Formats: sequence, structure tokens, C-alpha cells
Amino acid sequence: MAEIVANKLTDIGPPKYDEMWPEVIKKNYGKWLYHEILEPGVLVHVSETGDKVWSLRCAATRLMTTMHLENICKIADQFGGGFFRFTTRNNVEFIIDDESKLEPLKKALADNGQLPLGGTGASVTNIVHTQGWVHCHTPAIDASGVVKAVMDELFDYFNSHKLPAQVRISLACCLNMCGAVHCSDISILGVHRKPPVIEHSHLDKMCEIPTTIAACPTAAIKPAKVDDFKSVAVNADRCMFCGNCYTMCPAMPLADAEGDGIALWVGGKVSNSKSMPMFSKLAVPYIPNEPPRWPTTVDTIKKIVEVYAGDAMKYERVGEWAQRIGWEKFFEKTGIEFSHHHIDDYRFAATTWRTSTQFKW
Amino acid sequence: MAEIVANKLTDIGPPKYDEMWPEVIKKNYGKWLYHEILEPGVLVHVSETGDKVWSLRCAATRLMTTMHLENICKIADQFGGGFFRFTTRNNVEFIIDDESKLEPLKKALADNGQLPLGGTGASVTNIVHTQGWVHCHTPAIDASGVVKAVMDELFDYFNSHKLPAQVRISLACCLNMCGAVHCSDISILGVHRKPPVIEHSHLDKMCEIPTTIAACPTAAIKPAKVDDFKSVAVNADRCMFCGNCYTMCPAMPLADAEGDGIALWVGGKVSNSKSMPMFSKLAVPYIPNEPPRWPTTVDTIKKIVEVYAGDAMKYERVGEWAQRIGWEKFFEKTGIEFSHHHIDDYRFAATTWRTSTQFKW
Amino acid sequence: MAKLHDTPMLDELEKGPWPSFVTDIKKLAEAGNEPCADLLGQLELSYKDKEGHWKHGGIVGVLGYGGGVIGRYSDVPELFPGVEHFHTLRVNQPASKFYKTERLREVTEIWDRRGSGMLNMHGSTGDMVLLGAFTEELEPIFAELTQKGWDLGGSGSALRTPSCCVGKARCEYACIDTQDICYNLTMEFQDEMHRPAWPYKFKFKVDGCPNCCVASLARSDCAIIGTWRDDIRIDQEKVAAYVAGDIAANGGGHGLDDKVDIKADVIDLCPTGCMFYEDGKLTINNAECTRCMHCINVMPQALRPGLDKGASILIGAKAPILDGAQMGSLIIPFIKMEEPYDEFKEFVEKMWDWWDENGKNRERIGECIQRLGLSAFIEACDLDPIPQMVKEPRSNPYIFYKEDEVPGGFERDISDYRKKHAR
Amino acid sequence: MAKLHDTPMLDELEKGPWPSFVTDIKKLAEAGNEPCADLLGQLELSYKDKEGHWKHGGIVGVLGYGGGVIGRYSDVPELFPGVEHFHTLRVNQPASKFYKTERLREVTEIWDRRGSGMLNMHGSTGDMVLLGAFTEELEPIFAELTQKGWDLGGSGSALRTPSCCVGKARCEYACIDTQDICYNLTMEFQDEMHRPAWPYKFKFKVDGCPNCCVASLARSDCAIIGTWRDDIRIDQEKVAAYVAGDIAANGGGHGLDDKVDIKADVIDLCPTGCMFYEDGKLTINNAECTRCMHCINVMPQALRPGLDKGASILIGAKAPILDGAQMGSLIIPFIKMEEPYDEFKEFVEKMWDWWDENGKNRERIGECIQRLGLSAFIEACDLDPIPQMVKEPRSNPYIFYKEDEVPGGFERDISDYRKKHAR
Ligand code: SRM
Ligand code: SRM
Ligand code: SRM
Ligand code: SRM
Ligand code: SF4
Ligand code: SF4
Ligand code: SF4
Ligand code: SF4
Ligand code: SF4
Ligand code: SF4
Ligand code: SF4
Ligand code: SF4
Repeated sequence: MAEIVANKLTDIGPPKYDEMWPEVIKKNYGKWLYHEILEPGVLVHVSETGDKVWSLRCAATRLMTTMHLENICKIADQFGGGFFRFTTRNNVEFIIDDESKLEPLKKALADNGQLPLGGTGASVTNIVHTQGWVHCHTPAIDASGVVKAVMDELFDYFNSHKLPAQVRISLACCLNMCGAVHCSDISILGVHRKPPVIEHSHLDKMCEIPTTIAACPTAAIKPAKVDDFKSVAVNADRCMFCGNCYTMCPAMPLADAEGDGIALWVGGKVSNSKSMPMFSKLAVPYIPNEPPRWPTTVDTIKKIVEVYAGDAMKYERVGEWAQRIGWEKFFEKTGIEFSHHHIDDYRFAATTWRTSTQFKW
Repeated sequence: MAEIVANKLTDIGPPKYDEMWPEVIKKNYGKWLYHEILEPGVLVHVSETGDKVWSLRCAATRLMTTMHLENICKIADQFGGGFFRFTTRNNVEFIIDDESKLEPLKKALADNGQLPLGGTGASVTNIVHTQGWVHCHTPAIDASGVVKAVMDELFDYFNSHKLPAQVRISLACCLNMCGAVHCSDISILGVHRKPPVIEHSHLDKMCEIPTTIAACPTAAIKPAKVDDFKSVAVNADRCMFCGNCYTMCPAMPLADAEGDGIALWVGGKVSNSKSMPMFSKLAVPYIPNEPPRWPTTVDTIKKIVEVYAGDAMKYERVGEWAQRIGWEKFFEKTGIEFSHHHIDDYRFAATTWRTSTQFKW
Repeated sequence: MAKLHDTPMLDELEKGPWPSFVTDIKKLAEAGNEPCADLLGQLELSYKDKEGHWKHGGIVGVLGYGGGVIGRYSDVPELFPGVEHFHTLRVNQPASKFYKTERLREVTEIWDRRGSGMLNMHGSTGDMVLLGAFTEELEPIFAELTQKGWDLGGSGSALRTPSCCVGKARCEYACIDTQDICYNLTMEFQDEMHRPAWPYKFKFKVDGCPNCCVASLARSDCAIIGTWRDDIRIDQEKVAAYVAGDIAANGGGHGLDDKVDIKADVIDLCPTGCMFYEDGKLTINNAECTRCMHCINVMPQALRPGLDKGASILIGAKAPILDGAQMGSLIIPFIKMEEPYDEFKEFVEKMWDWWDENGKNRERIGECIQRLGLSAFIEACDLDPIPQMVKEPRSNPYIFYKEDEVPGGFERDISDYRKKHAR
Repeated sequence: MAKLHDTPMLDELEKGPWPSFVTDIKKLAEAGNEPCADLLGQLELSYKDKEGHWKHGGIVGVLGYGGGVIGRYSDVPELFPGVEHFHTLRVNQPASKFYKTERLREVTEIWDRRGSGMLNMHGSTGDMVLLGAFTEELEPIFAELTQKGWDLGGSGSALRTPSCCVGKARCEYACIDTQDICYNLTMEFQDEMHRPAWPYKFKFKVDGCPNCCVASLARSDCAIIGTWRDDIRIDQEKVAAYVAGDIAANGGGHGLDDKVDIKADVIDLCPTGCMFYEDGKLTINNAECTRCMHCINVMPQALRPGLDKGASILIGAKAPILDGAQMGSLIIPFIKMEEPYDEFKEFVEKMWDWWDENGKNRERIGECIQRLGLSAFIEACDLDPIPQMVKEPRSNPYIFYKEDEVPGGFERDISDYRKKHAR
């Protein structure tokens, strides 16, 4: 082994993409003419060469074992010539070039049980998410568990095309937002609500005090001597629980069973289709952590999806809908309470105030 | 006289409004049913009592002598029972309740020569403006002269209804913006472009140094000792020529024949009709002062009005038009050059960047 | 006799169809008015120099008042002695600027005798601005004015002269008594107007409806804008007449022969898409209407504001110094405005108290709200947060909590934490 | 044999139709995998405590690289020794995440042998994330991976693993070679990826068209988004087929029986109003089209992007820490993206130089641009300011000028001024 390590290679980069492509993809590269979604989860792409590929999109838990991955590989070997892919939202796609394999593959997937078809077209597709309590050090919530609970409830929207448009849900377990939830139709965000608790006895050893102070966006942290320890003090009035100090300094944890929980955001989008991309806006500032199935979060999201589904026009994304009806109506129709937390007080706050007499009652 | 002064009254406030009202206004107060503009400058309002009033709106130079005002009073005495009013944009309105006086009044106005009818409906009405070189200490431009030059050129739009919607032009002679030009279809703004020149020998006597330093929004001013005088220094790189230091400190004048001139802004509006109110946006960052008739300014405004008139849809204000066609098209169609000055770098700058692939070539 | 100066550049401004202020001033100068002659002279010099010639205003005023007068001195007094002093007096205009000539002459008579004879009709805030008096004339002018029933308006860090649109006096759209509100507030707050005691200036403007003809939304710290909360009144017969082309569109604003295209001009331009025209009948889904006025503006004979009227209050409009221009922000979506306006005045007192306590020197209330947050402001005004106050909720995750909002509070013990979580 | 923990709460997550990660992990735990067993145990404890149980990451890694590994230790290691160390390795995924099973098994085989057997397929940036290794295994894992032709991705203040949408490999909309661009940049900038040397992290994402299926516009410091600059290609016969209801709308996205309502679904929803359907013919005023993709999305068989293809480059997207989230801002409206992408790479070098020089510690390029101004940034990149870069021009009057832009410069003499203007 020592030898292997000694001779290790570096900077070789990833395998080249086309090595991972089935023949039909190579052959029709750049020649696709159009696609059609035959049923939820089943796409066909037609090439100008006359070739066709069928893609079967299956839900995947992005947190998975090598065992599950091996199962996927086996199916790919059996039907897809040893090729498959993951989508940008962590779904699995089996790709076949032979229509006769379509039904057998569907059957194999149904038999597997852990690879339901769906996520195409006007659906709720897989939730993009982050590590949560499974790996990260700063989360306010779990990730995989919340995702599972929400998708169980929205499953009906995953394997159907009955929404006005696609609804993209994302989750990030802290304000670092590794899930980039700032532009999703619905975002689930882990939030802390208590200032860091400070371990004065160890802070100076574990952290660089100047960097820690500089890390705070609101300048809430000041140097302080506590019980003869060189440490810092946090002005709780200025803290907005971003956790940036903890990123810099392990002696300032924020996590707290009573403080932490979920904020829900709505109306973001990334695509440039119709409207320009939009940020997600605050819907619910705080829902307590309710493991294992987070019922309040699940119910609230379901409610938002249903109100949207019933009220929006065809092709209208959640944010386009809220903008058209007005946010005052969004709160009225969803029954979500509006509070002072919804009123922006950050850098561009003034640009969100209503500088008009135009509003709905 | 000393006696009058000694016995002077205070805090009596203005005369009560209804003392200034002709009988027909009193009688029909709150009873008006509708209005009609019979021709440019001539409005009739119809009351539920059956009464009617005709209002004849005439251009006025808001800078006027008592002599001119007396002329106006005489016409009001002759036709309006001794009553008349000024509009919020400094036009004069003669109000009569007897249709038979309409033509004679029109004739009297025509004879007067200094009171042309217009400014109603889809027109360019009077320019709201400020003091300029006639009174203020901080102007970068004159006010009344620029207004006269522009309105001479746009006169044709004043006494007609041929624009897509009303076009409101405003002028302010410095960044204090007493004309509140921040929400006008077209704004003429006096701008300085040189940092204050500092009178070190007198600054400490004439100004409070701490207040002067505090006045600068970009913190460009620092205390400094110059030739043994306690004074201040200005970091020219940080100065954006707002003149706020000069407001606080007469030893820091900004005015400069070569530095000063006009910036043009477009697309603001105040009314809530259709779109919400909007700020004016920068069209031309700088045009030199060209007294007495400011030809470049006049021509540029005329060009904007004409392009707008030819391109906008009915009822569309300048800002609504620019927004619909896109600002890139505004610059293309008007032939105005886009420069780095147009790119916002102030507090909300990031909210003006184009965060989308959507644009026109 | 006034010395008349050569004004070749200004003379250029006597040409053209728009009334000429130069011609006007020249006439008075020629009639012997020295300030007018010298004003033209100095202005000509400014045109030549491309720089103004007024000094920074000195502190002048009238006894008992902290405002109402703006000091001004020529920086070339030897050339133009008639404007050596050129102070302005801001005279509080009658609401919505109706004048009885007889009463107006009280002012011009004093001004001809003691001042320059030059005026601004009107200043941007709304005052009659008497333009150009010598220091020694200020007290007598003021005394004579008040004897006649005229008073000064505001200046400095004080309440500025309130102003209003023509409203119910001659406009069918008016939802509130703009003149009475304007007058009532002016009288109630005389002290606040004449004795500057605030962080900075404060302006009220009163518009009868959302058309905003006095630009309150852009130009006043407190905009009072008439509106309604029931349904737009529809006269279907008149709608039909508009559709038939019997009545000119937009009150003739595009010419008397301009007809309404009900679809293109009304239905399609309604910003909320809440209007429908079917089978010759116009319907409005009033729950969706944002009372923008557009449809009413286009068909004033067919549509009228509702009957349950009041005002929307928008706070904080101002020019750009220092933090950038602001428009008013909707703080009270609807308030009944009935004499003596107690509910409104209670709000005003709360707002001022907060600003007085929190505002920094030369910080307008709108900037103060920007700095301390809209939430802090509405809390101080005892108002509940409602979605109508914003265009959209926040999109950043930086939400503040107060200690009492979070179970267990903010105080925690690191040793409790370490019991569960090893270092 | 792994000790299996009681997990009553997690067991609840085995119910329901969505695939269960708990069931999956349990199976591997039951097969004897100790990290998996302990991972479930510790996760159950977190569910009970409502707090995570990982320590702040220590500095671990592989020799020669400054990134690619994230350290992680349990804060209850005595309870769950199998996850005492639980470091992740970020393995650079193949572009757009196609896999040949044979090659993927190279990775899982190593991982089964030396790691926890847990993975994220994929991490948010796009890597295959191998989740949970002991410190001593890191070097061997890395060495074995590279022997097999796999490398680590980025972490820390470095270039992060680029990623891309499926693009031309299986999408008819793609205007650029997303995989090749992604791969080419990854290979070109290996050093920048593995040896953190910047103020903060930097991400590339490549989308084939403005639909943005890899969310580049929201999630990458540099978004490369395919577009075109000639006309949308129209197949009128297919338009007719859509109108006749012979082809499902939106590629079947609303069901195969869903038909196109050409007016409601296409013409009226075109954001620029540049589409017309008359006499059975669809026309597009391409000069007004902003290439939003909507019409193409609704009728993929009738409409196709133009043929003169390239990319729009948007800079600065990021999550909210510290200054609030940003989306990418349009910096280059159109650039041809042809191998070897020299023009683009020249731009990248300029951009990085500027950021390197000006960026503060932990300041993303987007924040740096916010702080120093878009103008400064585009100047550094040798680009001309054009209106396409902004949604609208500035509305505040605070315009900076450089000394050489103003005739006579900034230096003035107060005595010259006083010659004209007395004090
Ligand atoms: C497979 C995938 C790309 C990949 O490289 O993996 C993909 C594939 C397609 N996308 Fe996408 N999109 C994929 C993620 C996205 C994302 C990214 C995301 O959600 O994080 C977006 C941006 C979403 C947003 O705006 O927030 C995205 C916005 C779109 C849109 C624009 C939708 C809109 O109206 O705003 C279209 C057009 C459409 O659906 O008609 C589109 C269209 C398509 C088409 C039809 C393209 C084509 O012709 O093949 C593909 C099938 C769509 C379908 O599922 O119905 N794709 N698509 C991704 C599948 C994710 C999944 O597992 O569900
Ligand atoms: C007389 C005056 C009020 C006063 O108290 O003096 C007034 C009077 C009327 N306005 Fe106004 N507006 C007056 C200044 C304004 C202003 C203020 C300003 O420009 O500084 C505005 C806001 C402008 C803006 O948005 O920038 C204003 C925005 C409107 C609008 C909304 C226009 C729009 O579509 O945005 C209407 C509705 C309309 O014209 O159909 C309106 C309508 C009217 C009506 C029709 C109301 C009525 O039924 O009587 C009046 C005659 C309009 C006309 O002239 O065609 N008035 N109007 C002001 C005349 C100024 C002048 O001399 O030209
Ligand atoms: C006379 C008048 C202009 C005019 O020609 O009409 C005026 C004149 C001055 N204004 Fe003003 N302002 C006048 C209405 C306004 C308005 C318009 C309005 O009230 O609707 C504004 C914009 C709205 C607002 O309040 O923001 C306005 C915004 C300013 C500002 C910027 C304030 C800000 O917060 O941005 C300043 C600067 C200052 O206060 O130091 C200012 C300062 C000044 C000073 C006192 C100059 C100074 O730096 O000290 C000017 C004295 C000029 C002179 O020599 O007469 N003036 N000023 C207006 C008052 C007449 C009246 O009482 O009717
Ligand atoms: C593993 C991953 C989440 C996941 O579950 O997939 C991740 C995990 C972490 N991210 Fe992230 N980020 C991950 C993708 C992202 C993304 C999404 C993306 O790249 O598309 C973002 C948002 C986009 C962006 O770059 O802004 C993201 C924005 C952050 C931030 C906030 C950065 C900012 O400028 O706002 C931080 C905080 C920091 O850097 O200190 C952060 C920090 C972290 C750290 C290193 C925690 C920390 O405070 O040091 C996390 C380690 C967790 C762990 O234990 O594994 N992570 N991080 C993702 C990387 C996997 C991969 O390589 O594929
Ligand atoms: S979002 Fe926060 S808690 Fe979640 S993985 Fe990223 S850094 Fe960790
Ligand atoms: S959590 Fe954020 S705001 Fe609070 S002290 Fe830490 S860095 Fe500052
Ligand atoms: S805009 Fe400036 S220069 Fe003009 S009157 Fe107001 S303060 Fe004076
Ligand atoms: S002009 Fe404005 S920016 Fe320049 S020094 Fe004076 S106060 Fe500062
Ligand atoms: S604001 Fe409304 S009420 Fe007042 S004059 Fe204008 S249209 Fe009439
Ligand atoms: S007032 Fe405005 S929003 Fe209301 S119905 Fe009329 S046009 Fe529509
Ligand atoms: S971004 Fe465009 S090219 Fe790429 S997969 Fe999505 S639709 Fe296709
Ligand atoms: S791509 Fe978008 S903007 Fe262009 S024609 Fe189609 S819908 Fe309209």
C-alpha cells in the first residue's frame, strides 16, 4: 500500500465524459430533435438520425449506500448496456435505445420498489438537499429525514403531471445554504434562533479571535475577557443567527433543540423561461424541529402546493403566481400568518417596501 | 412701523381655503360628477347639481413679478369674479361658471400673450422647477432659463393632446433636488463634477469641522492641517459631487463653469395609475451648461419625447414604455450613448444588475 | 431710477412662444424697480460665468420664528447693489392655491413696497415665495403680513408648509377633503412649523386620490392619499356610451374625438386583470382591484370610486440627500379621515416621537426607518405588521428574534452543551 | 459484526412511498457495516436531541492537495466508534453524471473496502461525495482512486468542481457543448482546484440553454449559459399540428393529452409580446425576443433555437453568507464557445486576477463586485459598458467622475474662485 501511496497520481481530473456514454448518445450527440414525456418519469428523445432514446427517471435518495448503488448498476447492466446517469436533482435516469426493453425495465423498477418513476414535466421532482445531521457540523435540522417526510406526502405530485408548472423544492440545513435554496419554488431552510453559546475557557485556544470577530456580518462580536480568559462577547441584539462565527470558531456553537427549526420560503426560480429568475421569499419564519416526520412542515408545504395548484394559471411557477395575485393574497389564500419577521430589514430592505397605494384588501 | 412690528401676530396660519373659493366651487364642493377637456387647456367640470365650471389652464413662469401677477388678477376680476388658482405645477387656472364668458376669456388670454392655454391631458405641461442662478447658492445650472428654452421647443406638445400619455418634466438645479425630479417622466438635473475647492484660510472660521466631516455620505472628508490652518481634505476619488459639504460649509464651493452641467433622467412617475410609481433613471450623465438656450439639452429632450411619441402605446408613460421595450432598446432608439456612468454603484446597485439571460441585442 | 444692465444673453430668452420671465422682469425693472434690474444684471453675469453669484445664506429671520425666511446675499454686491440682500420669505399659501384677487393684493402691495416685487408662484413645497428682501425689511414685512391675515411657512428642521391637490373643490375623483386636512394640520401644528425642533425637515402633502396630483407619494415625508375600500361604482349605460364612442375617452385627454377601445384601453391595461367586458356589461372583481384609478381615468363618466372613503398613509418620501431618494412607503393602508382627524393625529404624534428620539441630525424620517427597520417603526406606531406594507416578503434569511420569542431564552450554559457534545 | 442500535424514530422513516434512506442504510448495517450501524445510531440520537452530533471539522486531507476532503468527527465517539472519524472525500464526477457501471464500480469497490460505504450521489456542487472515512484511510483511498483514473474535486478557497447539464448528449435545446466545456475547464484548472489560493471558493456551472437545468445562474460564480443570436427556427407545419392538437403541449409535460392553446399558452405568455399568430402562421419578431425559451418549451417540435450559437456569461451567484444571496449578473451577453475556449479563458484569467488582487478574505467574486462596483469589474475585464448588463440605469444622482473626464481637472485655486465670488 505504501507504494501505491508513494506513486500516487495527482491532477488527473475526472474520467472524460464520453467514456461514460452509451453508443446511442455518442452517435446522436447534438442531433436531438425533440422529446416527449410518455408518462410521468418516462421521456423519449428523438434524433434527426431517426434514433430514439427512452429515459426512465427514478426517484433516488441522494444519501445512499454502495449496496443501493450496486442495485442501480445491475439494472443498468441488464437494460441500459451498463450505462445510466444521475440528474442535477439527484434522480437516477436509465437510458435505453430499444423500445422493446421499455416495459421490462418498468417492471424491474417496480419490482425493485426503491426506484419509483416520476419527476418529469409539471410535477414535484426530487428535493435538492444537503447533509443535515448525517454529516455536517452546523445544521439546524436534518436533511434526508425532512426530505423523506415531505416527498412521502407529495408523492402524488411526483408521479403525475397535474400541477400548473414544475415545482422545485430544495432544502438546506443552515444559512450557508449549500442547497442554494435562495431560488426555489419552495425552500426548506434550517435556522438557528439563539446566539452562539461561548466556550470562554477554550476559545482562545481553538479559534483566532480577530478572524472570528471579522466573520460577523453585523459586527455583533467584540473581544472580551471572561474569567481571565481571552475570549469574545456577542451582542445578542445584533445577532441574526447566521452561524458565520461558528464556521470560523468551534467554541461558539449555535445548535439548540428549542432554538432551531425550519423556515419556509416560496416563489424562487432559476430558469429564464417567461419571467426572469427570482429569489425565494419568506413564507413561514419558524417551525419547530419535529422529528422524525416534521408534520407541521409537511402540512404547510402541502397546503402551499395545493393552494397554488388550485389557483395558478397554466405554466405559472409559484413565484409568478404569487407576484400576479400579490403577496397579500398569497398569505390570505394559504392561511399563513404574516409577521414582522416577514418584513425585510437587511441591506436592500427599502426596495421591498410598498411604495404605492396599490394593494389588495 | 415699530409699533406694527411690536404688536405682530404669530402662528395665525394661512387664510382659510374657502375664503378663496368662488361661489360655484363652494356650492358644488364634493359634488363633481365628471370632467371633460374641451380643447387643450380648457376643462369643464360637471356637478351633480347641474352646475358646470370651466377652467382655463395657462402656462405661467413661476418666477414672476407682482406686475405679471396683477395682470392675472385683472383677468380674474374681469372674468372669474375675482378668483383664480395655481395648479400644483405652477400653471394658472381661471375658473368661470358662465359659458358665455368662455370665448371672451380666451380672447383676453390670447391678447395678453403671456398666458397661453394648454397643459391638459396627454401633453407636456409646465415644468416644475427650482431657483437656479436666480436665487440659490448651490445650483449647478440655471432653472428658469433652461425651462424657457425647453418649453419653447416643446410648445407644440403643450397645447395639444398628441402624446401617448402625459409627459411631466421637472428640473432641479442641484442634487438637493428641490424639484423632486426623482419621479418625473423627464428630469433635468444640475450636476457638479468637481470636488469642492477648499478655502483653508477661512474654513475653521466659517464652518464647524466635525459637522462638515459628518455631512459627507462617502466619508471623503478628513480633518487636515493646511498651511497651519485647521481645515479639511477631500479624497477626490471618493467624492461624488453631492454638495452636501457645501450645504454645511460655505468654505467648500463646488460650482465650476467647466465642471457643472446637466444630467437627464427619464421614466419616473408619481401616479399609481396602471404601474406603481417609479424613479427616474439616468439617460444622459452630462451635458455642458450652454446658456442662454442650452441647445444640446433642448435637442436631447426633444429627441426623447419624439422617439417616445412615435413608439409608445396609448396611455403608456415614458417609464412604462422604456420598461416594456427594455432599456437597451431605449438607448438604441434614442441614440443616446450608454456609458459606465449609467451603471449604478450606489447602495442598491446590485438590484439593478441584469440577473438573467433575457436581453435584446 | 434703476440702472438697467445690458443683457444680451438673457435677451435671447425673450424669444419663443413660452412666456418669458425675462420680458416680465425687464418690464418691472424698466418701471424703476432696482432689485429687478440688478437681478437681471447678476443673472446675465451668471450666464456669462456659468456659475451662480449668490453667497451661502446667512442666518436671518424674524423674531419668534425659527424659519420661514431664507437668507441670501450677492457675491458681487458692488456691481448689483439692488440685490445685495436678496432674502426670501415663504408665505403659507391657501390650501390648493385658490386666490381671491383682493386678498392676494394684500400680499403684493406689501411686497411692492418693501421687497423686490419678484415672486415664485409657487415654491416647490407650495409656499408663495417672496423673492428678495433686505434684512431690515424682514420684520416689517412679516408684521404687515400677519396683520392682514397671512403667515409664514416652514423652513429648517421643522414642519414644512403642507400642501394639497385641488380635490373636492373641483375634482370628481377626490376621496378625502384635501383642503380641510391640509388646513387643519397646518393650524394644529403651527408651533412645529415655526420653531424648528426636529432632526430635519418634515412634509405633509395631501392627494385626493391615487393619481397623486400634488405628488405626495414622491415629495412628502407623510403622504395622505385618498382611496376607498368598497366597490368601484359602475354606470353601465355610460359604459355603453363609451363603447359606442359617444363619450370621448379619458375625459378628452387625447382629444374630444378619441374613443375608448374597451379592450385595449381598459381591460388589457388594468394592472390586476380584474376587469371583464362581456355581453355589453362591464364587471370588476373588486377583491382583486388595487384602486389604481386607470379605468376611472379612462371612463370618468362611467366609473367612480366607491363610497366608503378614507386615505392610505405613506411615509418617508424625500429627495436623495444623503441616502438616496425615497418614495413614500405604505404604512396605513386605510384610515378614515374625518374632522378633527384625531386618529390620524395620534398616529402622527407617535411617528414624530419615535423620529425625534431616534433620528440623527439631518436624518429624514424615511432614512431613519431605513436605518432602524420598518418593523421598529410600525411597532413604535402601535401598528400590526401586514403584508400590504411590503411589495414582497424578505428574501434573505437574516431574521432577528427577540429573546422572549424563543423558548428558553438566549442564555445558555456551555457546560450543558458540552454534556451532550464533546469538544 | 456491527452493533445495531435501536432506532425507533428513524424507523418511522421507513414508511411511505418515497424511497427510504433508512431502509437502505439499515440493510448495509445488517450486512455488517459498522459505520452504517453507528451512523444510524448517532442519527437517532440527533433526532432525540434535536441537535446534530458532529464536531467542527478538523484539518485533514491528502498530501499535495489543499482540498477535496472535509474532516468530520463524532462528538459522541464512545457511543458510536464506527463513525468516530467520518471524513468525506469529494470525487470529481464525470461531466453531467453519466456513468458506465464498470467504471463506477472501481469507486464503490475501493469505498466498500476502505470507507463507510455511504455516499451522496451527488453533492450539491456535483461531486460524488464519499461519506465517512477514517483519517488513516484517506491517503490510500486517494491513491487507489487516482490509479483507477478518478480524482478529487474542490473544496476550500479554490476552484470547485465544475458541473453541467445533460446538454447535447440528450437535449435538443443545448446551444453549447456543456460536457466539453465542463471537462475542459476542469482539466485546464486542475491546479486552481486542488491548491486553494484565492480569497474564497469559485464555481463554474454550464447550462446548455436559458432553462438552466444545472441552476448555474443561481449557484455558480461563473455561469456559462447557452443561447443564440439569430432567429428562432420555426416549422410552420408543426405549429399547425400543435394548433390542431396533434402534438401534446410542452413535450407532454402536462400529460400527453394536453393541447396547446396557441394564444393563451404561447402568444400571451411570451414575456416580450413579440409573437404573432395570424392566418395559421406563427411569426416572431426576433429583434424583440429575449430568448427566454418559453415558446420553444411549449412547442419543442415546432420551434428551435437559432443556429448562431454561443453563451451568455453571468458572474457572481452565491448563497447568502455574508452579504446576502446573489444571482449571476450578465457580464458577457454573447460569446462563441468553441474549443479550446481561448477567448473565454482570457476573460476568466482577467476576472480572477482582479478578484485575487481586490477580494478580501472570504469574499466571493460577486460580493467583491458589489463592494467595488460593476464598472470597476468590467473595466478590469476589458469589457465595454453596455445596457444589456443592467435591468435599468441608475436612479440615484451619485455619479463618480475621474479627474481626466472633466475639463480642467479637479485641482482648482480658491483664489481664482474668490476673484469672481466674494466671500
Ligand atoms: C434531467 C435534467 C437535466 C440534467 O442535466 O440532469 C433536466 C432535463 C430537462 N429539462 Fe430541466 N432538467 C433538470 C433540471 C432542471 C432545473 C434545475 C433544478 O431544478 O435545480 C431547472 C431550473 C428550475 C427552476 O427554474 O427553478 C430546470 C428547468 C427547466 C425548464 C424551465 C421550467 C420553467 O418553466 O421555468 C424546462 C422547460 C420545460 O420544462 O418546459 C426544462 C426542460 C427540460 C427538458 C425537457 C429538456 C429536454 O428537452 O430534454 C428535460 C426533461 C424535463 C422534464 O423532466 O420534464 N427544464 N430543469 C434535470 C432533471 C432534474 C430532475 O431530476 O428532476
Ligand atoms: C390641476 C391639477 C391638480 C392641482 O391641484 O393643481 C390636476 C388636475 C387633474 N388631474 Fe392630475 N393634476 C395636476 C397635477 C398632477 C400631477 C402632479 C405632477 O405632475 O407634479 C400628477 C402626477 C404625475 C405623475 O404621475 O408623474 C397628476 C396625475 C394625474 C393622472 C395620472 C396620470 C397617469 O396616467 O399616470 C390623472 C388621470 C388622467 O390624466 O387621466 C390626473 C387627472 C387629473 C384630472 C383629470 C382630475 C379631474 O378629474 O379633475 C384633472 C385635470 C387633468 C388634466 O390636466 O388633464 N392627474 N396630476 C394639477 C395640474 C398640473 C398642471 O398644471 O399641469
Ligand atoms: C425654495 C425651494 C425651491 C424652489 O425653488 O421652490 C427650495 C429651496 C432650497 N432648498 Fe429645497 N426647496 C424647496 C422645496 C424642496 C423640495 C420639494 C417639496 O417640498 O415638494 C424638496 C424635495 C422633497 C424633500 O423634502 O426631500 C427639497 C429638497 C431639499 C433638500 C434635500 C433634502 C433631502 O432630504 O434630500 C435640501 C438640502 C438640505 O436640506 O440641506 C434642500 C435645501 C434647500 C435650500 C435651503 C438650500 C440649502 O442647501 O440650504 C434652498 C434654498 C434656495 C433659495 O435660495 O431659495 N431642499 N426642497 C423650495 C421651497 C419653497 C417652498 O417653501 O414652497
Ligand atoms: C457537501 C455539500 C452539501 C451537500 O450535502 O451536498 C456542502 C457542504 C458544506 N458546505 Fe457548502 N456544500 C456543498 C455545496 C454548496 C453549494 C451548492 C453548489 O455548489 O451548487 C453552496 C451554494 C452556492 C455557493 O457556492 O454559494 C454552498 C454554500 C456554502 C457556504 C456559503 C457560501 C457563501 O458564499 O454564501 C458555506 C460557508 C462557508 O464557505 O464557510 C459552505 C460550507 C460548507 C461546509 C464546508 C461547512 C462549513 O461551514 O465549513 C459543509 C461541509 C458539510 C459536510 O460535513 O459535508 N457551503 N455549498 C456540497 C458540496 C458537495 C460537492 O462537492 O458536490
Ligand atoms: S447547509 Fe449548512 S448545515 Fe447543511 S451541509 Fe451546508 S453548511 Fe452544512
Ligand atoms: S451568528 Fe452571525 S450574527 Fe450572530 S454573532 Fe455569529 S456571526 Fe454574528
Ligand atoms: S435644487 Fe439645489 S440649487 Fe436648486 S433651489 Fe434646491 S438647493 Fe438650491
Ligand atoms: S461633495 Fe459630497 S461626496 Fe464630495 S466631499 Fe462634499 S459631501 Fe463628500
Ligand atoms: S389627486 Fe385625485 S382628487 Fe386630487 S386633483 Fe388629482 S385626480 Fe383629483
Ligand atoms: S382601478 Fe385599476 S386595478 Fe382597479 S379595476 Fe380599475 S384599472 Fe383595474
Ligand atoms: S439547460 Fe437547456 S440544454 Fe441543458 S438540459 Fe436543460 S433544457 Fe437542455
Ligand atoms: S423565446 Fe421567449 S421572448 Fe422569445 S419569442 Fe419565445 S416566448 Fe417570446
